[in-house]
Amino acid sequence: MEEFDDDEIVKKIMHVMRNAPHGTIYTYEGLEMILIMAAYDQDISVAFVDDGVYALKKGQDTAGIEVKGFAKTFLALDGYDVEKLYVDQVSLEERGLTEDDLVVDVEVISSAEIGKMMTEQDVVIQH
Amino acid sequence: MEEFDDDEIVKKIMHVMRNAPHGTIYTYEGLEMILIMAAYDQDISVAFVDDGVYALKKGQDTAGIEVKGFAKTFLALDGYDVEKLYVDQVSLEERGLTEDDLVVDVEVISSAEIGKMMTEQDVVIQH
Amino acid sequence: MNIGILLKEGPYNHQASDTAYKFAEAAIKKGHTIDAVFFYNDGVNNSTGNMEPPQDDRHIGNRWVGLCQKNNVKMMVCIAAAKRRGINDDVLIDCGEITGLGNLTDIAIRNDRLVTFGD
Amino acid sequence: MNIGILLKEGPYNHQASDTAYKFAEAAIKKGHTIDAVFFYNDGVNNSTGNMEPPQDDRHIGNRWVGLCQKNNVKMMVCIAAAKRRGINDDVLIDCGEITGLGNLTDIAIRNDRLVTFGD
Amino acid sequence: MLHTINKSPFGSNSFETSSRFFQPGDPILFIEDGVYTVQADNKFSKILAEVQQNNPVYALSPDLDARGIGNIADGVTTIDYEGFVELVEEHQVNSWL
Amino acid sequence: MLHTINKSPFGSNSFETSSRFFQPGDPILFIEDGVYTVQADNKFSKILAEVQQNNPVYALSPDLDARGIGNIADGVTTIDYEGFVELVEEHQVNSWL
Repeated sequence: MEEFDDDEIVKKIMHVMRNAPHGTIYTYEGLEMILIMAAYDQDISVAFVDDGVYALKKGQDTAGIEVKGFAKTFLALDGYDVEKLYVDQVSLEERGLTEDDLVVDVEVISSAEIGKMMTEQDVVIQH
Repeated sequence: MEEFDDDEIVKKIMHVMRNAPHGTIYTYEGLEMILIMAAYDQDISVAFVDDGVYALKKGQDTAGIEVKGFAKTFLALDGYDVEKLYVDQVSLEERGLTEDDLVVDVEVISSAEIGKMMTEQDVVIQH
Repeated sequence: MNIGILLKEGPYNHQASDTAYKFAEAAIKKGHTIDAVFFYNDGVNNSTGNMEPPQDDRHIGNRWVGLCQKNNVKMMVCIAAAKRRGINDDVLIDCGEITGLGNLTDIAIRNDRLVTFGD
Repeated sequence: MNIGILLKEGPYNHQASDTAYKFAEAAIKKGHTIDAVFFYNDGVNNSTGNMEPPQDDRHIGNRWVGLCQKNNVKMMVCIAAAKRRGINDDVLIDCGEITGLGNLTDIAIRNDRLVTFGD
Repeated sequence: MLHTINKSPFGSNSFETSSRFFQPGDPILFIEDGVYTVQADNKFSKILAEVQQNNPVYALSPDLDARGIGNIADGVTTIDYEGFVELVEEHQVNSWL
Repeated sequence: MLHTINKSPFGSNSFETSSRFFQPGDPILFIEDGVYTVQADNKFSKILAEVQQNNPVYALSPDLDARGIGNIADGVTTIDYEGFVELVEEHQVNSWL
């Protein structure tokens, strides 16, 4: 750890989930990153875009592929004060999904609204 | 090396190039594989599909990205008796390219014709 | 039936490695012979003996070693692909063999099937 | 200006590693400070000291070491990502430091920019 | 020839491209992120239905389960790794990556 | 905000998706395989032209050279790594992967 010069800086950091879970590790390791960053009292948000929305799909059971499941970990984000979860509406609709298909409460908003938030960030990390 | 029980078996092996060069190593390492397999007197063919056709684009100069270029190595295939080079016509046209843009002589044929050849192979390897 | 496997992606980052293993396991259970797994491209990273995944996760390296020791599946690692990525005999899993693409050609020739897993 | 770099793919297989290096080099040439390169996902494979590419090819490992030794760029490797992929202190490049994601957070906070390279 | 497809059709063109090369009768097997293709009522349902007119379509059930895809398109056969092996017994394999 | 795109638009949906999120004035930089997007007269020329109405578009010349792309769409500015750094001086970065 560095010394705490940074103590009072609060940066706006957005994580963008754009990959499907399980086929690659990006969403899982992305979630690990978010959980750590959440402990640093930064202004964290998470946007689910494209296949990233599948990470939130209810009913995932990974026993058969012997890969660690993690959909329920998104439920824990709230306990870490990561409450800004945004889902891109077009991405959800293209996949024939609705909010009821998702494991956590999210805000379903337009790409333009998410795009506007992106420009307000200090850091955007895509996973 | 194995003992030469396999001596007289000639298998039909098709390599499919479907990735652009340089962004990933697949085409380059695929070409390395083809050059070795060519020494084994098998019936080798190579199909260029999707961004794989870009591997054959004339005028590639990789000095600026400090990555090894290899477009000219395709010219050497002929010397290894790898003469069956097929380019998927749709893939070429979608990219606004013609045969004149390519570094080697190829046969530009339809997806259906390549698909038919695929079914006649003993082995198909996608790169 | 005799089957060879070509694995083109590294462990954990891509599911390819898991699917290849589950496929091999099922084929053996059905009485087939898996002749060899040939690691190519980033697939060579499957052959490091240094993986230390979390305790509640699968250990991909140990799975390959088990397949080799119990079922005589050869674990072959392309030397050219391995060298540029830093895989050598010092880190190699038990059973691993660093070898040339000629061996992949032999695998393709002498087996009834060559099945590729990648991304 | 102070810049951090996040690198998410391994060497040779993806151009991301090359682009990150060329970007860092250009930024330093223009007088900026590259604070650190943080290796995540398969990016941790950039930190092995065992790469042996063909003589006529770039040596990606040595390039990172050079950037560190000449320009004081920290080379940080995520411990969780490294462990599952078999990267540990035995194979680590000179200058490499295996560390936690807290350090990435610090990099994101204390620099003017965080630039990601991946695939 | 058995064609396997392991990419989400939303992120990659694997399915759309490979479908130009399928020969009538060739079985198609969706695995890994490819199984999203057979989820009922998505953007690719129409192309899938066209493929099904000439080709038997399979999807790997462990991959469907892992992704929580319960509602799949009509006519798609779900199989496990053993079923995957059985398809390989019958056909040479072309893995679209 | 600077958006970088490093994937071929033929193989990946990165460009099409990201373009929904661009804000007017955001510069767009194509790097690596992303530079195929700015090749003149391809399937994506029309979408690119639409983007150009609201956004300045750049492409990394070392990547264009590496791929032999000489003929690029009107209005696209080519820059080297130094130019990339200059864009980063002016903007926060959003790297679409």
